Amino acid sequence: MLKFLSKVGAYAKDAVQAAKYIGQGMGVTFDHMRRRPITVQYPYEKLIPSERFRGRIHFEFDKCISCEVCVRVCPINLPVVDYKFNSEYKKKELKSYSIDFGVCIFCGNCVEYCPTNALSMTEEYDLSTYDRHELNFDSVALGRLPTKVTEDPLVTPIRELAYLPKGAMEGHQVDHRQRRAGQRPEELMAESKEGTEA
Amino acid sequence: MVMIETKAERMVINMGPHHPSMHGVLRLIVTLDGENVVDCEPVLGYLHRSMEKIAENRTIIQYLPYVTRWDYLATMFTEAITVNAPEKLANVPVPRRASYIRMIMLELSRIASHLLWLGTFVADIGAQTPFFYVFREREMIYDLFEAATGMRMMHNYFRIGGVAADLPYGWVDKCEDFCHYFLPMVDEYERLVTNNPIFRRRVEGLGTIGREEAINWGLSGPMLRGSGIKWDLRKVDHYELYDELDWDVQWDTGGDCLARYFVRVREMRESTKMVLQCLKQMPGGSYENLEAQRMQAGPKSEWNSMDYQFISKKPSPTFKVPSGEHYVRVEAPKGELGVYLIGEDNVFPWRWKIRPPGFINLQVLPQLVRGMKIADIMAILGSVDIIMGEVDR
Amino acid sequence: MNLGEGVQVVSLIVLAAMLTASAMGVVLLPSIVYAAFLLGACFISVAGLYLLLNADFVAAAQVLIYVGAVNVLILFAIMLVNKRQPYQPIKLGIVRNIVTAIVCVGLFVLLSVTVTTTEWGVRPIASVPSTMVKLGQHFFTDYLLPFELASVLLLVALIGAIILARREMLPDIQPSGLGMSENLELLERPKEKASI
Amino acid sequence: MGGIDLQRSLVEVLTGAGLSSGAAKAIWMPLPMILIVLVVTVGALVCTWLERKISAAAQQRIGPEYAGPFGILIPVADVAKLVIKQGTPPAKSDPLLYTLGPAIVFISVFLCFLVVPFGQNLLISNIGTGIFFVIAISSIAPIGLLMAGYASNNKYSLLGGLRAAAQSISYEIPLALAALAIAMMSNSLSTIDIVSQQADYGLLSWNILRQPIGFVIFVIAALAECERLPFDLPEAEEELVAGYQTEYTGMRFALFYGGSYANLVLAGMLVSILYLGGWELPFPIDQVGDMLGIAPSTAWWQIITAMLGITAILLKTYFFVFTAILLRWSVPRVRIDQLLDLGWKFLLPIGLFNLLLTAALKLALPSWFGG
Amino acid sequence: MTLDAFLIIAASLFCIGIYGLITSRNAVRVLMSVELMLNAVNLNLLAFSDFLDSSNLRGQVFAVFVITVAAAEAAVGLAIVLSIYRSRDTVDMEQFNLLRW
Repeated sequence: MLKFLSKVGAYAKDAVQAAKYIGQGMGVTFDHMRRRPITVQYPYEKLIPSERFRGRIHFEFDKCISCEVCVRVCPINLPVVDYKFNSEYKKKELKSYSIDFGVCIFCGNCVEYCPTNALSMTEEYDLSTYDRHELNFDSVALGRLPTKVTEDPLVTPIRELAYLPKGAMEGHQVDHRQRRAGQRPEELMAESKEGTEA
Repeated sequence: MVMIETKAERMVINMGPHHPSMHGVLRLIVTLDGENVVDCEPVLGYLHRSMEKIAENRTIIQYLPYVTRWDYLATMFTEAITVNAPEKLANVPVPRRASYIRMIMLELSRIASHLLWLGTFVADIGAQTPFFYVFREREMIYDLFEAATGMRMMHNYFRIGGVAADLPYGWVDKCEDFCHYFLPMVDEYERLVTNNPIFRRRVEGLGTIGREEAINWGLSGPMLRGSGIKWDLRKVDHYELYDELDWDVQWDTGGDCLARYFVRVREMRESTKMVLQCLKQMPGGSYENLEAQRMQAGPKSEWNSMDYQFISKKPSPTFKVPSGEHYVRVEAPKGELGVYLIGEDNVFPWRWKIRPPGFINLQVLPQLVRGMKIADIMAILGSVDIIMGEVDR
Repeated sequence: MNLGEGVQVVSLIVLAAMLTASAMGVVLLPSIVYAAFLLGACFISVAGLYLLLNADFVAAAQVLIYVGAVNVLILFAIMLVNKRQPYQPIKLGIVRNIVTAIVCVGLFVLLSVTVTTTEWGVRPIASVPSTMVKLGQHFFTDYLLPFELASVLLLVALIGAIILARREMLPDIQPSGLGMSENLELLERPKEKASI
Repeated sequence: MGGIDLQRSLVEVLTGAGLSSGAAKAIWMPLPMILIVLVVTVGALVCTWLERKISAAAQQRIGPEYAGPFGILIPVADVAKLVIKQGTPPAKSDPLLYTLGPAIVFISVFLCFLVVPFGQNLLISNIGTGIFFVIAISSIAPIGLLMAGYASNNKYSLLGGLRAAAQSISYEIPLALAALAIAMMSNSLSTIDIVSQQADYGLLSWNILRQPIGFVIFVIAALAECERLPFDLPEAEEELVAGYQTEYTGMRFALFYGGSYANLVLAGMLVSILYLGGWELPFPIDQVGDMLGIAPSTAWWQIITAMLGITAILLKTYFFVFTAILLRWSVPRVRIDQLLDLGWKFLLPIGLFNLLLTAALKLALPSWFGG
Repeated sequence: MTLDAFLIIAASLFCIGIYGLITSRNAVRVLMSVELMLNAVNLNLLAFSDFLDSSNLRGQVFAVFVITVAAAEAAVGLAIVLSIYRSRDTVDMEQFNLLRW
């Protein structure tokens, strides 16, 4: 009888414990109900792409020397470099340059290895068209610059974590013009100068 | 009114490739006896993209953007192994700063991977909400990645002999912020999940793998450590500069899904501590090495010392994989990620064999689920932590 | 019930039609699953008839036990053992059915004649405030013994059903590995074909 | 007591306008039914909205935002979309049963509201079997689920249907036992009597204080009957894709969807009627009226109490709904064997014990436990 | 609305049940036919109770007992059918010859 009772007691304890832990879990979810939503309402709010963001590629026609390094470092040899060898000046003359962004994976190898920095990355990432052939950008289309998120009047720009001031964890609560964490080079210079002077 | 338990007809049910909880495109052909699983046969290959053959037709630089598609949740590790293999073969040293940056990135990536694992694992058992919480933290890690590498997932950041770029200014501060923010969040997950009686009853004693068994199946990573084996390649192989950090291998002796859960949660905490240590200890200097190791300051300047100068801007795209063969591995969040590389003094590797941890850990699945209930398939599969990208390659 | 006479007659006719049709369906339909679902309809229309007979408690019990439990149980059993294979024909099957049908119709005619010719001592319907109170009084006074016996019967049936349907704890004499392998073969991918 | 009798007033108005009393009654008859169906539908739609908003809030999201203020119109959009959507029965399905299944589920849930009161006189019929009727009718739903599962010609659906049937059979018993203890205390199965028995001392006389064990059993069993998350095995997404609903779209799916939320509302109302004092306020309103010196038969006072009553029962119901939703987004799902274990090995014995305890207390303390 | 109507309905249900009981080859359908017959009996009981004994309602008491027995019968019957199915792999009544000699 006593054994049975102790068993019942243990069982009841178990049940109470279970209720306690379920309540604790519900406490966590309940606590979240008062926190600010962290989602970004995309077309109205946009994250500011980082400085190194690899968006659609920008191309400067005049800088290109038709060396074709971009083709060689591209995983699929995607850029099309059409040039003609001018025997008079012993130089390559670029006729057209195009990248098909329907195929490009934005790995950034071409930008990284371009010897004359003719290629660079923009912050444009929403390339959407009804016809995938429209994504095949020629040198004119590649030369266009996208609208900056920060300059678009219809959009509330929001900073990503790495660009927030020290201590701030959420882009919604920080004005995007506030200074980001870390010291600027000139500050470092001043600091080191002070250090050497002292 | 009785529940009659009967031997019903065997039902062969096809789970996947588009079943909600098959983690992508895994297909399981499950033979059921009522609610009990009699047999289970995984069918793979729905995401096969010839990753190994592609590697044989690319220079390392060209191949680097591909590798983040193996295990697209622990991206830094695939890049690490892709540069480590030629580095080891060509004996290219890595500057200390680059190595520290790599360690930070790897540990952040491990946290991201374990976070997503936590979300899907708990979602597989039925709790949807932690999934959103882990995404909150994971997004922060990806923000950090984006600031440093330019992309959230497909970083293309590691280079032979270093990394592609130094950390941007302010990054270290924000990374530290994240680490301090993250530890209480793990406590929160644990409050929500760990002691929940339903969760406990669903995973405790489920999918148990013993010590011997785990070794015999060739398991690695948390699967192995959850079975009571203290085996971590970071300690075993001494790669990068992990020896300079103060950390412990996280392990558990249960061998069941709960043990694997504990191992992963503890690894997240441990990784956070390691990142903090790295940030504190990070030395200055160069972030990349050149395969040529040219010196400007004269023959007496020492490698990695302050007056050692680097000339060229980039590792050349014509880097040649020297002839020879070897096997290099790193401790990825899912287990031992290895590459068996054969070079023949060419820009292309002659053979590039990948040892994905998920593929080898997945083999044990049919044995674990046999005799369990249908719902347990999801719990066990979730605890194995597979990514079809690397299983099928 | 405080419905008008006309409403009662109409509902009686409707319920009777439903009942007969669904009962015929239960017996005659080739598909056993349909038969089982029709059995549910049959039970529900019987419950409707009970309501017409001022037996609301029994009607609810009918729905709860017959529809909610017995019928679900039957459906459960059918879906578990639903073997879609034709039965072996037996000789004289049709003859048997016809003879049975004739006997049944004869029985029905006999019963109907008896019913209509017998003088039932029909008394005016006394209105009982609550059938449930009345039933409860019966159960706990003059019908206490049968009530207790019924509960014992239910218990025995429960235990009996569990024991009958329970899985054997020990595997059969046949070694399970051998016996199972044939069953485990996957329907869509036979092993020998997969190896080619 | 007594409150306002809408039926009598309407009939009086109509007969005053020159109609015969029979015709007036005939006009009255369909009104409460339509009203209840409308109210329940709206209640279920509000539930779906709450489900989205609460889950969003618990997950630090916003949830529906643009359809009306706070996305309040999103259920309307849902319904409109589902009604317009083409229903596509799968190949080789059984078209008749495929359509009939959701209808049976839907009808059985809405039939239950026949005896659920929103206020003293706000119910369609106060039949003597009351709560027993609800339990009996709601036991029809598994037939519809089995039908849907079988007719879909899909193994996931079949498994889901079988699970639904097993689950609802096993949890009906604890549910009935818990309700039985209440019936024992209030000496009646009628929902009206059950509430009026809790009316005397406001909050102190609610059944939750006298029946805490029964309350826990009832809530667990009600959640299981509604197939809400810790017990939503029949439609477990991770296991059975969507269980018996896997092959359903369009209007047929809307029936399942609406039915399940109406069922949640039903469970909430039953909990508030059985345990939380129904439309009674936490303080005895009649005594307040006495204190203020208002005669209970004053018309405006009656209207105020009726309004307060409806608000009270709706608040209680939606408190239960809120808890159920928050619970759904906090806990994982149990396994089928654990579910049946919980039902048969935990709730059933506890329910029987509770019944025994109630009977004993009723004999020992008749003044407190409805002698 | 007379007693005769209810009795005739019950009689028809009973006869249908008998027909099903004899001709069905599926064991589960045999069980269903038995349930039909029990329902017919119940209907009779309730009709008598209402028309002949409306102050005492003894027919309803009996009907409740019959329902109890029917539930027990269904449970045990299905258990038997399932255990036979398990050993014989069929539910065909013609092949149930366990008790033949």
